[in-house]
Amino acid sequence: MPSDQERILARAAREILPGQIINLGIGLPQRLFHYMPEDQQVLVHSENGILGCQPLPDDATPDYEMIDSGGAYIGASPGASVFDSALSFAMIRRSRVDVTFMGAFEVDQQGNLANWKIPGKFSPGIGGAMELAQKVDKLVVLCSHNDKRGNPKILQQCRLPLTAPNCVSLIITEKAAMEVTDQGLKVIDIAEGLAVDELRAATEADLMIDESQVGRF
Amino acid sequence: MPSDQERILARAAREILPGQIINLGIGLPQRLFHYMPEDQQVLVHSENGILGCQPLPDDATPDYEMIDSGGAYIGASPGASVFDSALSFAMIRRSRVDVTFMGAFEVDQQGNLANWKIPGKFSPGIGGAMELAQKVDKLVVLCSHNDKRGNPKILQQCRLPLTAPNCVSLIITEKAAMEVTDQGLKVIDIAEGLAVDELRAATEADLMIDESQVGRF
Amino acid sequence: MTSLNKKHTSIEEAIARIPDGASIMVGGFGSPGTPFALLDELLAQGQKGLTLIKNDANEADIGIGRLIKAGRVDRLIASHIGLNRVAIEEMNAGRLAVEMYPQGLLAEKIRCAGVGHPGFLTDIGLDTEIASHRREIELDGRTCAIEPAIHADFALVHADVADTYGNLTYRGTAINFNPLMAMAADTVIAQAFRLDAPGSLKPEYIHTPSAFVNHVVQVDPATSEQGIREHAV
Amino acid sequence: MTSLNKKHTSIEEAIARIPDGASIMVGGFGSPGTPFALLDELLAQGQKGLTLIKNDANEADIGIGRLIKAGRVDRLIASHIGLNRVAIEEMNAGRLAVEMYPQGLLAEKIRCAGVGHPGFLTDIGLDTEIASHRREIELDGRTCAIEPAIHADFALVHADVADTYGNLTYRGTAINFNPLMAMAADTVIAQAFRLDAPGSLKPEYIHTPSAFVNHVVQVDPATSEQGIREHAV
Repeated sequence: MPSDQERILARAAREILPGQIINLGIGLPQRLFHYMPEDQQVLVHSENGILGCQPLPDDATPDYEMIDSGGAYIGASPGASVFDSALSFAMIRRSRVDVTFMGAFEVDQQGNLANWKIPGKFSPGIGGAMELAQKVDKLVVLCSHNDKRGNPKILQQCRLPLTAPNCVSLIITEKAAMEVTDQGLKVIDIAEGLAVDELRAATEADLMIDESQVGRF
Repeated sequence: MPSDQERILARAAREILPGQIINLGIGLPQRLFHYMPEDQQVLVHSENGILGCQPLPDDATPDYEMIDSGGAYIGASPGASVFDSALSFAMIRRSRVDVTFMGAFEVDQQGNLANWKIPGKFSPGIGGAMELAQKVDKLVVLCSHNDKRGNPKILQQCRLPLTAPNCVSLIITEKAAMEVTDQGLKVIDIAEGLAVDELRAATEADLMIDESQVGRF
Repeated sequence: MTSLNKKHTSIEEAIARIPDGASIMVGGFGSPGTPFALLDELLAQGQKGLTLIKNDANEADIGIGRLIKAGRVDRLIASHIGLNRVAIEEMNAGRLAVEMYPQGLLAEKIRCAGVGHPGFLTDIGLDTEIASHRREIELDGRTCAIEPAIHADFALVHADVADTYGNLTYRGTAINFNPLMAMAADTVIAQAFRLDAPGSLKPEYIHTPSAFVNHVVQVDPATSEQGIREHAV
Repeated sequence: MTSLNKKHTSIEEAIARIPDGASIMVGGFGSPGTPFALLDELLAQGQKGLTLIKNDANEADIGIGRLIKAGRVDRLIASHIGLNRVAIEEMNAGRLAVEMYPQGLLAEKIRCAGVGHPGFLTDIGLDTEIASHRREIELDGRTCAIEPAIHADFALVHADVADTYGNLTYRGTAINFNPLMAMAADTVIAQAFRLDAPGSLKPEYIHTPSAFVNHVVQVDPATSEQGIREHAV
C-alpha cells in the first residue's frame, strides 16, 4: 500500500499532460519530479530562473550554479533555458506556466489559498507564491487532509492571510481529489478503502459528492 | 581648407574622451565614425540595440542583420554587445551613454532642442531622439549655423516643438563652438578667419564672447 | 499554451490563424529582425483591417510596407516611419491611423504587456508635446506620466536559430523588438532560419524561452529580404 | 561613468568605494549568483549601517548571512528569508528592519530603477494583505497598485565570465537578480570567475553590457562558497 504522500503524488502526476510547462512548489510538490512519466516532453519551471529543470541522479556531481527554487541541485532537460528573475515572473504573470503544484496551510471551498504566513509565528516572506497562485491558470494544491493535530485543512473559509483569493483549481490530499467549482468543492476521487462519511468527517468544507461518479485512487 | 562639415566633425571629435560610450545621431553625427582617434577604446552605442558598432570597410560584405539606427551596415568593435530595444533605452535613460551627438532644426540659448517635427510639414515620428536628448548628460548639437535660406538656427527661443527642454551642452557649427551655460550661450571657439561681428550677425541667440579666451578651429 | 511538442508547423497553417481585424506586433528595426517570410504569407492570405505594431513601417516595397500599400492596415503604432513614403502619404491622406511613441517608451510599453503588468510610470517627455496625451500623477514628489502597456493578439517575430520547443535566439541587431513582442501577444508565431532539436541551444544563450512561443516555422534565408536586398533601411 | 579601459581593479579597491550607511543590492537566489568574495571583502573592511537588497538572506553562515550576524546590516529588502535563522531572529528582535515583497515584484521594482523609470503598475496581490501598504489607481477601469522602483547606491553582482570592459555573462541559475541589479545601482561592482580581453565574448551572448558596470574584479572559484559548501540553499 502506498504511503499517504505517495498516494498524493501518484494522483497529482495524472494532472500533467504531455508538452506542458509546470511549476513545482517547495516540499511535497517537488517530489513530483520523480512521478512524471518519461518522454512526455514536459518542462519544469522553477521561479529562480530555469525552464526545464530535472533531478540529478544520486551519483552525479552537483553544479553549484544550478539549483531550483527549493534549493536542490538540479540538471537541465533537453530544451531548457535559464533567465533572470524578471523574465521568470513574466512567464508566470503571462500564464505561460500551465500548471503549478503547491502546498497549503489552509485551502477553502471558494478556492482561496493560505500557504505563506501564520501571524505571530511564521512569516519568512512570500517568495514567488503569490504571483504563481494568482496567475497560473491551473493551481493544484497538494497537502495532507488534516494538520498534525487532526484539524481540517480543507475549510469553508480560510482564516490565515491569503496567498491569493479564488486561485485553486484542484485539491489533492491522501483522502480525496476535490475540484473547486462555481458551486463549491466537488469530490472527484476518494482514496481506496475510505468511506464517504469518513471523508466528510475529516473535512470542514462542504463537499459535493456524487457517489456514482466518484473514482478511487 | 576643410569643408564646413569637415570643420564641424573635426571639432566635434575633440569632445570624445578615451573609454567613453557615445551615440551618433542620424546624418552628420554619424560621420563622426570616421573622425574618431584610433585605439581610444570608445564604444559607439546605436539605439536599435548595439554597443560597439563601427563602420564597415568599403570592400566588406555587409551582414544583413547588422545595421545602426541610421540604417547603415556596420561591424562590431572588440567588446561589442547586442541587445533588445528595452535594454538599449535603459542604457540611455540611466545615463550610461556619456555623450550623444545630434543634428538640429533649431537650438536655443537655454539649451532647448528641436529636431523632430515641423508641424504641417514633417512629422515622421520622434524615434529615439527624445530619450537621448533628455537623459544623456552631454548632448552635443552638430548643425549648420544657418538654414538653407540663411536664417539663424541658433535662436533666443526655439519655435518648433521641442525634442527636450534644457538638454544641450554644446553646439558646434561651421562658425563656432558654443557652450550652454546658466548665464547663456558662451562662445568657446570661432572658425578660423571668421570675425566676431560676422558670427553675431549670423546668430539670433545672445552670445557671450570673451575674445581673450576664444579659440579657433 | 501550445504544447511544447506541437509548435513546429507550416508557414501557411501558422498565418492562417490570424483573422481579419487582428492586432499584430511585428519585430524588426528596419530590415534586421523583420519576419519578412511571415509578412509575405500574410499578404498572400489576404487578411485585412489589421492593426500593426512595429518600430517603423519598413520601406514602401518590403515587409509591412507591402501590407500598407495593399490597403490591409487600418492602424499602425510605431516610433518612426520616415523611410516609408507610402505610409506617410497614407497617414496624411487619413487612410492610415498612425499612433507614434518615443522609441524607448514604445519598447517598454510592449515589454510591460509582456511581463503582465498594466502600465508603468515615466518622466520621459514631461515638458514636451507628447505630454498632452497622457495622464500624470505625483509619486514621491515627482511628476510622472502613466504609460499603459501595449498588448496584441499576435506577434510575428524573426529568429536566427530556434528549436522545435520554440526556444529562440536572435543575431546581431535583429534582436531589437523581437524578444519584447514575443512576450506581449496572445499568440506568438516565430520564423527561424534554422530549426534544431530541443537541447541543441545552450540554456544561457536562449533569448526567448519556449514558454512564450506558440508556433515556429522554418524559413529559407534566401526567400527573405535579408538575403536579397541591397540597401539597409 | 567609469571609462571602459579603467574598470578592471582589485577587490580591495572596489569594495573600499562603499561607505558606511550605503544601500547595496546583492545578486543571487540562495547561493548561486551570490558574490561571496565581494561580500567577504565587505565583511573584512568593516562597513556598517548598511541597507541590503537581496532576494533572500543566504544562510546564517555565508554571504550576507555573515554581515547580518556581524551586525553590519540595519535594513534588509528581500522576498524570503526562511533559510536564515539568524536573520529571522534579528528581525523578530527588532534589530534588523526587514521589508518583504513578492519575488516577481521585487525583481520588477529593481529592474524598473534599472531602466530609469520611477515605478510601474500591477494587479498582483490586490486582494491580499500586501495591498494595504500600497497606493492604488484606476487605469482603463481596472484597479492597479503603484509599485515604486527600488534603486541603490551600489550593486554587487556575480558573473561567470566577464571582459575588462565590464561585459558580463552568467551561468545556470546564477543569473537570477544579477542582470537586473547591474542596471539599478549608481555604482556596479562585478566579480567574475574569468576575465578576458574585450572581443572574447560573443556580442549576442552578453547578458549585461559593459555600459552598466563600473568595476570588475576577478575572483578565484576556490575562494567562493560556490566551490566549497556541500549543501545548496
